[in-house]
Amino acid sequence: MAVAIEKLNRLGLNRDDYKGAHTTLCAGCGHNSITNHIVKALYDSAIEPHLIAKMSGIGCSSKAAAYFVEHAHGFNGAHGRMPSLATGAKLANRDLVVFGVSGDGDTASIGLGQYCHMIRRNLDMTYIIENNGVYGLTKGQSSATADLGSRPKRGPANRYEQIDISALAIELGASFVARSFSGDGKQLVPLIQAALAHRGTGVLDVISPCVTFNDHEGSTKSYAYVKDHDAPVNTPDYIAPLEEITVDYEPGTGQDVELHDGSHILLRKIGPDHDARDRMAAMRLLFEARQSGEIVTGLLYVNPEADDLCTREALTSRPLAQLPVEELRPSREQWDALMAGLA
Amino acid sequence: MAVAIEKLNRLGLNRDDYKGAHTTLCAGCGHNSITNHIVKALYDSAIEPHLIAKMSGIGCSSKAAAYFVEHAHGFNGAHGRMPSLATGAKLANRDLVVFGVSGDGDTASIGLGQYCHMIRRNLDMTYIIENNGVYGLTKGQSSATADLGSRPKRGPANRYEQIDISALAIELGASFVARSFSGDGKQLVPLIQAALAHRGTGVLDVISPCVTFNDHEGSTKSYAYVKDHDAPVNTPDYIAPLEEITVDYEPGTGQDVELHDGSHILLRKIGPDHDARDRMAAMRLLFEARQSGEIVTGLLYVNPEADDLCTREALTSRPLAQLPVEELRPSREQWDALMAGLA
Amino acid sequence: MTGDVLNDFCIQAATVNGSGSQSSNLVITKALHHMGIPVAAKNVFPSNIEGQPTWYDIRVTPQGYQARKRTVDILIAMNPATWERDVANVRPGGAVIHEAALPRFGAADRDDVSWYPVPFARLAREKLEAKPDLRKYLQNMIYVGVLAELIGLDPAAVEQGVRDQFRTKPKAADLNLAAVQIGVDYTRENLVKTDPFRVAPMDGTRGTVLLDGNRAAALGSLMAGCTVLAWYPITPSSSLCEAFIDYAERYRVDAATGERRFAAIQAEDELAAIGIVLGAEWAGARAMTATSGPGISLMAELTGLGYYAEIPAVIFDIQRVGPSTGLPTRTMQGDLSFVHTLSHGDTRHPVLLPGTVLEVYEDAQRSFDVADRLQTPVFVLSDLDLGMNLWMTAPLPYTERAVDRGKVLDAEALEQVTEWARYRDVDGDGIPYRTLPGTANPRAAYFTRGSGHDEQALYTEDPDVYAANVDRLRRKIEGARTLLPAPLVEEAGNRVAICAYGSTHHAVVEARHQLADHGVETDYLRIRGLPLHPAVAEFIARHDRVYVAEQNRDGQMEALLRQELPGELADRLRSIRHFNGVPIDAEAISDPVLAGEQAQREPAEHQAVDAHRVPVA
Amino acid sequence: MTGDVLNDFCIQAATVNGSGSQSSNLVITKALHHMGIPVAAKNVFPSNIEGQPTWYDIRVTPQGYQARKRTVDILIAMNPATWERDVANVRPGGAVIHEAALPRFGAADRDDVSWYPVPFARLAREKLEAKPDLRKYLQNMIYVGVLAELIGLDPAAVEQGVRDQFRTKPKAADLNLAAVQIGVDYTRENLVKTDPFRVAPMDGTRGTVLLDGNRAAALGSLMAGCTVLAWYPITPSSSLCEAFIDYAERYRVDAATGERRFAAIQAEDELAAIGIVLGAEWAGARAMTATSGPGISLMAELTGLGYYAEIPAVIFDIQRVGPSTGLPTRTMQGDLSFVHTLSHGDTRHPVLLPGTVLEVYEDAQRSFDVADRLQTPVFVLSDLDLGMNLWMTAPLPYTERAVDRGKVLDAEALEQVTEWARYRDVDGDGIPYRTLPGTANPRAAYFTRGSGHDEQALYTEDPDVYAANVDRLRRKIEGARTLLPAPLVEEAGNRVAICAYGSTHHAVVEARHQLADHGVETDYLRIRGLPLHPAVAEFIARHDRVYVAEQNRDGQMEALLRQELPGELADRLRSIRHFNGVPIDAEAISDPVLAGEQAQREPAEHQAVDAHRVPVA
Ligand SMILES: Cc1ncc(C[n+]2csc(CCOP(=O)(O)OP(=O)(O)O)c2C)c(N)n1
Ligand SMILES: Cc1ncc(C[n+]2csc(CCOP(=O)(O)OP(=O)(O)O)c2C)c(N)n1
Ligand code: SF4
Ligand code: SF4
Ligand SMILES: [Mg+2]
Ligand SMILES: [Mg+2]
Repeated sequence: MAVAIEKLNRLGLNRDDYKGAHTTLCAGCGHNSITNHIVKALYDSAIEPHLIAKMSGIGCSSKAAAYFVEHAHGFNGAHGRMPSLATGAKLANRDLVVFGVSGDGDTASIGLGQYCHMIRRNLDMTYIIENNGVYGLTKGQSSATADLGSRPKRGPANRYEQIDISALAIELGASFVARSFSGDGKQLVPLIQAALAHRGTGVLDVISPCVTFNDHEGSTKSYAYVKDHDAPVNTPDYIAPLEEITVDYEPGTGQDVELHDGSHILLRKIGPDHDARDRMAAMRLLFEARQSGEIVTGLLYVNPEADDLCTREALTSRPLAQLPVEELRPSREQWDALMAGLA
Repeated sequence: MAVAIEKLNRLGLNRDDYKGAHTTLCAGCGHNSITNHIVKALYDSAIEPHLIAKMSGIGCSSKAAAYFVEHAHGFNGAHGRMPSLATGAKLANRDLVVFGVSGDGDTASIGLGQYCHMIRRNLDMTYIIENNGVYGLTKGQSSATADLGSRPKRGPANRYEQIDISALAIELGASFVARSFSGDGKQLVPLIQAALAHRGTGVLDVISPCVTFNDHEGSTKSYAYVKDHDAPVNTPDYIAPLEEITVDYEPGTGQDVELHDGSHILLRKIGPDHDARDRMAAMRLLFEARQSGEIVTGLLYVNPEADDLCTREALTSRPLAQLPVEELRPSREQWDALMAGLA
Repeated sequence: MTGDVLNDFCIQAATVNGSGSQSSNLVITKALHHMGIPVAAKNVFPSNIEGQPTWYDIRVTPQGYQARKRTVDILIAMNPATWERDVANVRPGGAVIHEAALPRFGAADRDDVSWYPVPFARLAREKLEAKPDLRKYLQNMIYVGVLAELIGLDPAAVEQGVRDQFRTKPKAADLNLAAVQIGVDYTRENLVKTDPFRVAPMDGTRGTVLLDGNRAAALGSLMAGCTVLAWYPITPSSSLCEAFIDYAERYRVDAATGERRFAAIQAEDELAAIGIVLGAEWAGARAMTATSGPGISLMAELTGLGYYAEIPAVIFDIQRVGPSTGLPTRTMQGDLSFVHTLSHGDTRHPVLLPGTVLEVYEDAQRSFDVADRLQTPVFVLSDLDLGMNLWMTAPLPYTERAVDRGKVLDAEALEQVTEWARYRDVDGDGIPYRTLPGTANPRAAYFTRGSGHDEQALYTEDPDVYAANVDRLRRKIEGARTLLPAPLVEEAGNRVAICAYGSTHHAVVEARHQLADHGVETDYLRIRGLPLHPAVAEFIARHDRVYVAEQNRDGQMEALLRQELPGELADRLRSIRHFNGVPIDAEAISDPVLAGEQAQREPAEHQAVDAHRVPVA
Repeated sequence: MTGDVLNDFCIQAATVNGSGSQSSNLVITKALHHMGIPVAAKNVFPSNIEGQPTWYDIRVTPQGYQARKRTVDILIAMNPATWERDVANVRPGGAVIHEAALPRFGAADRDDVSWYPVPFARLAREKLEAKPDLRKYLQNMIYVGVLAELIGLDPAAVEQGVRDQFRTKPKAADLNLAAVQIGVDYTRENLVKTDPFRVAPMDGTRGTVLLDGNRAAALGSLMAGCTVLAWYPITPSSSLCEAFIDYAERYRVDAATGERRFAAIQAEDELAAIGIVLGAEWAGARAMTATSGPGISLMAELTGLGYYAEIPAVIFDIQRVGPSTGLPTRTMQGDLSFVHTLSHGDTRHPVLLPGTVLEVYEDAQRSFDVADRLQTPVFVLSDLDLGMNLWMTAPLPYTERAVDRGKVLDAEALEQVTEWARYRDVDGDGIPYRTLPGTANPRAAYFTRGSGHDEQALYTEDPDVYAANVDRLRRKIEGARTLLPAPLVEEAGNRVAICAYGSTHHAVVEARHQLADHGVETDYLRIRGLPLHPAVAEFIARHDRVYVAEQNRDGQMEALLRQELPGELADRLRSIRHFNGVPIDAEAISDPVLAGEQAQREPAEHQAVDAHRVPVA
């Protein structure tokens, strides 16, 4: 019997090993495309499935955590509380590759506080916001990333300015912020890989149209709008530490960023000459794009030097979850001295 | 008997009419100074006491709401939830002058989500954060505005970068953001008056040393530090709409901003040539100050054109709380038609 | 045809959500209603947006029963994913209308049902002039025609149903009517009726309308003069808020200026929603929020603030299956005890327990009065079944009644009183007088706080003052016992009774008939509020055994009753629990009651201490 | 001198906080302890930082009673603001040591007490070589000397007390000792003792240490192998977390590398704190948080997630006075029923109820085992009195006991089992087996969710699967009845008994002696956990009347008991409630019991339905 020869990654796994349960999202939903890109990125980066901890909140987007890497543990938590759950998981076992999927409602409304504080702590995780400007799962109310004046399928037009979750992250000192589009796997896959390699919070703000409630004309989160207004600042190529640097494209005008594990992300600049290490430049870029109605995509900002949470907390290199209790108790002598001091 | 002639404000009230209960805060606490500046500002601006709604969260700072304008209603709410309580109060009665006092723990930790969303809605209120980098009332833990490396009186040094609540507000599109220092009444009083005149959220981020837990060397929220590192971008003078513009100082190099009620704030520039209408400039200013360890004070950003919440919601000009129920019910004809449609 | 079953059977449409079947099912429901046939509709839908199994049960019943029925008499099978199980659920002698392409083998190959295969997809493709995606959607309208023809729906009633459904879109109505006709024609030409189910016009719906509880709640709030709504979307409460906004936009916007006499804020979460409500009520507006389980949990802290600082608030809890995210689109009565004492410390909140759409409307209005009168947060407990399903109800009566804003002193009233203290019990009912911010009287101001305060609202840590104040609060809420509606009592001197509350009512009505058929006559007690009305204990004292039926796992009402009743009465209670997320049906009550009564006649075994806590169902 | 009262009286130091009086009071407490005299200290402090009234009660008692006593025998009056009231509280025949400048008129001019005016401010100014602000602080140390001399504290014990207090700062110790000496000298030279109170060494403290419950909880968590602490500051729980951090920094940091074998995260709020705990426990670490009322409210939603997704967690609730912000620095047992069923829907959590510092230590350890064994959040309920006050206790025993991590399958164990399903009840105890993220076995992975799931942890909305799963959860938590400690029972065949839990214990001990003195012999039942142990009902069944004493307004434990007990037993309960925020004292129990027993002997009036719900105290 002829067996199709599948391409295996460094771990000897094929792409199907990174797939998950069958999606229950709407056909055509941007979230499903992102799921595919996640599968490819995890496969390309050859992450051990059993070390992945898939985290999410609540929403259509958050459901997606079940739709990739079936053989990874996953945690579909509570609405807006994924950052804290992920923080605990990483502290307990710093070997885990924490991979989060959230929505704009989940992150920018109910979860905004936790999102900001996760960024402040620079928790080492990949954090994807599947941003559709709408509450998909509760049937189409505007979210806090909806644009001023945008009309949801029912109910009044949105009267409030959007929260720009990328710009917010950069203002808060995030160490890795990229924006992309669910339909642009060529850009998104290497960005996910880079976020995986980055040690710190890798924020990926991915415009992901909701075909059911927010794909109509006038929505800046519709397929049509993004296609027309996407202004990529760079198209990244991700180079894993084990690969040779001599890849099949020209660094040319590129900017090369070395990440924690020795891997590189190489940005081919298409848009304005953006330096992804320059925080103020990133802020300005986003500010100007917002004003002109453009959606800039690409790696907006990265700071590989920032210490992540576990480093700041000086955690032992062994996962806390695996320390035997004997190593966690004071000795009998220490104890007796302690008690003697209380008499 | 000789009676001291007290200066009365436009309403015929004297300054004592704006005082509140006796403080229970520590002697020397920055919050007490701010209370005095609030008293002066409300008196100078001649706000009707009975129209003031004093709002606060929980903390030493939040207690301060009881220490000014005794004859105003006040609401010392729950920790971090003042923005929502204030939102409800303003919606119910848009005639109220909503005046909020919060702390850095109250605003930047537990209340961060509500703070951000209040700004997004541009709720018309004055929102003072008495920022001491510490949790005073719970005895000195570091807050999220504490600087990296700062040592609280007990416990480990703070390992996380501060959240800059002014910069955050500007990033989120706040319409009025100023920073000042509890010890600088000359700067703070006119800023409070301007915030009162501004229609929208007036964020006042006021460094207010905690003498008990965070006034030691090395703390950037100590009296000593602020005195050495204060870099005022402007010294404002507030001119009420009823006063003549021919006052006793020279507009000279100043920037003049007209606020909603026709009042003016006049900024005398001392620091770099800062344009308080330029959002990116304000962001840059704060960013650079943070990097150099400077504390820029003054009016950082103002946008008098931004619509406030009640305007966006197109509320009737009469307070909702005062509408008789007859005006709130459909007519019998409308009702019957409605019911007929359900048969 | 094995007999004639007239106006008394159950139709189940098994479809996938997002396919537009909702319109078809509503057309059927409305057509039946137009024919004067009582109808009860239950939508059992998934927690996602498209492509997952959905069941819509339409029960026709001459008695007007509104509860779910377990039996499926006619299945309309459109969903390949659940096809086999759906067919298996049809009762022997039932009928199956199905997409002809569905394979009839395995469990789906029964010979005790009538089969009506219809090539819906092909018919839509061949006969309908419409865009492909619309065609897919119109397939479902074809089954309306098939069913109509098979059971004898009045074509005029169907047309009216369609026109109701597409009131504002006459062109869409025509297209849908064409689809219905395709079904009718196909049936006439190709199918032979072999099942016994049919309908005939009757006079069972006159003077009734079809309405869901959430819209009734919205209308009640509107009539009560609620001006501030703060909410965060969550199934199954969102439609309440959306309905309020719809109505308010219709009736509360000044035509000339566009100015609005309401504010509806979609908050960033439930903590903010309840915060906005409390802030608005504090400043004198009537305000409300609606949520479900997870939102209730998030409102815990601020609800306690409302209780202790004595601020009115109205919170609708449209209950769904918990704990945690649970089954967001299924129904339950699982929050009862949690909301009643929501928040840390000693708290207790009045809870209204409407059982019908009409009561939802009344209780929505009442809740604002109770909240204002008692100056405290009030919960209205509904559930997904009552809130989101369509119910037959009398039209909601117009209200001209004045509202009770409770003890509010305005500037003028303040002039009249010599002494005023915000938290003083002047009238002996535990209820103090309040003022509103903005009152132009220097004595009006007081300082509200969630921390210790004395009668003057001044901060205090004095132990006696603290204790006296919270004891006053206790007395104040005690007053709710008689302020809330008395229980509904149907009594004929029987020794056995059923006790229920909320939407469980409808299954009880039917269960009592079933029990009577089995020779067990029962009395009925329906509790309408917490804390309990004195009449509750009195009723129980007149009965030997009281079966408490509720839709939760832990018998929450029964537990609350036991807490309050003298032991001798507490021991008369028997707990019946239904907690699988589908609306309770009559048998879920009549079966355990029958079993219990049977056991009663046999000698009782020695009972373990907590035997009564073991679930009966 | 009117008589001799030896080792049995109560000293109250009335000061303002932030004035350093805390050190003085600790020195007195420790000195007494060093003399072998049992001592009980209660700090009644305000919710602010400086300048507000604070009372520190030091009770010396030969019996070793640890409860608060209402009587003040010796007052040390340093606070002008409360001076009159403080003096009024001194019992006739008592003594008042006071700042000489305080004016003795009005209520403060009593002639039935001994007056000891001392010019503290002047003495400090004139006799102490110290900076002015330090001098102010040292004034308080002077009163230690005055008291020592008046009641006869052993100077060596006082010195040891001072040295204990300033262990790491010998220079400060010397300065403080000098201040003490000033007080001693002044007293010798100027005051004549006219009161009867004095101490003499005894042998009542051998083998005991002085420790607060919060430090005991921290040590218990440390010994249990807790590695992740997530918290948000809130009185009175902060000191638990801060103690854990102190100890962990002492015992868990690698001296060579500085690497830490723990993580302590000050979260942004309590929602995040419990989130971090659940995330860490899910990933296999032992994790805990500590909070108080408002924090409990905020943890409601995620605690329900922990319950339903079956994730261990340990939550310490150091109760303070609620509802709302309440009195943050006062004690109460007001969260009992709220935590037990925290979160919407049907939830139920095991609750541990330690009554002594030693039990806090044991229960802290036990809570992690119970959480792991049952895979569910577990609450440890302490309170401000137990948590923040100093208690005499046996030294905490070192633990070498292995911990119970419950049913965890690692990669190897998974190899051994042929079939594994995350939520399957294999052993009949309702407890499934779990795996941890990171387990190197492809079968280890499962998907955790707060929404409906089947045995395989797959998403489902199936009604039967849902119901079966939550019913398993119910059975699982039922198992806690015997997993948690059995109640403490002291029984001698009496018909009357007292039931209590937590810190109320200490008042009961004393109240029973008082009652015996009045001829009422009582048995004693102390409940140590929820859900209730079977022995609780058995005990009640052996008694005619059981007085349930607790520190809340609503009689929460009594209500929980009534829920579960057969009516006949429920009716034997009498509720005693103390809820003013100061720790309960013996009379608060013995008085109502005496009254109740008296009433018992008189013919009972007809009782209203909820008569038993009317607070007795
Ligand atoms: C506490 C709480 N409140 C509300 C909900 C209801 N809810 C479920 S998903 C959701 C919004 C989801 O929006 P988003 O995160 O943008 O995800 P999307 O569906 O658009 O992908 C809400 C409000 C909930 N599950 N929990
Ligand atoms: C829900 C909740 N968590 C914790 C607390 C305890 N608490 C009271 S004040 C405070 C922090 C106050 O800090 P900040 O806002 O900076 O005010 P400051 O005292 O420094 O002026 C905390 C954590 C509380 N009251 N409520
Ligand atoms: S509703 Fe929108 S977000 Fe949700 S699955 Fe459908 S397309 Fe995607
Ligand atoms: S503790 Fe600090 S913040 Fe609080 S009152 Fe004292 S000085 Fe002010
Ligand atoms: Mg979304
Ligand atoms: Mg602070």
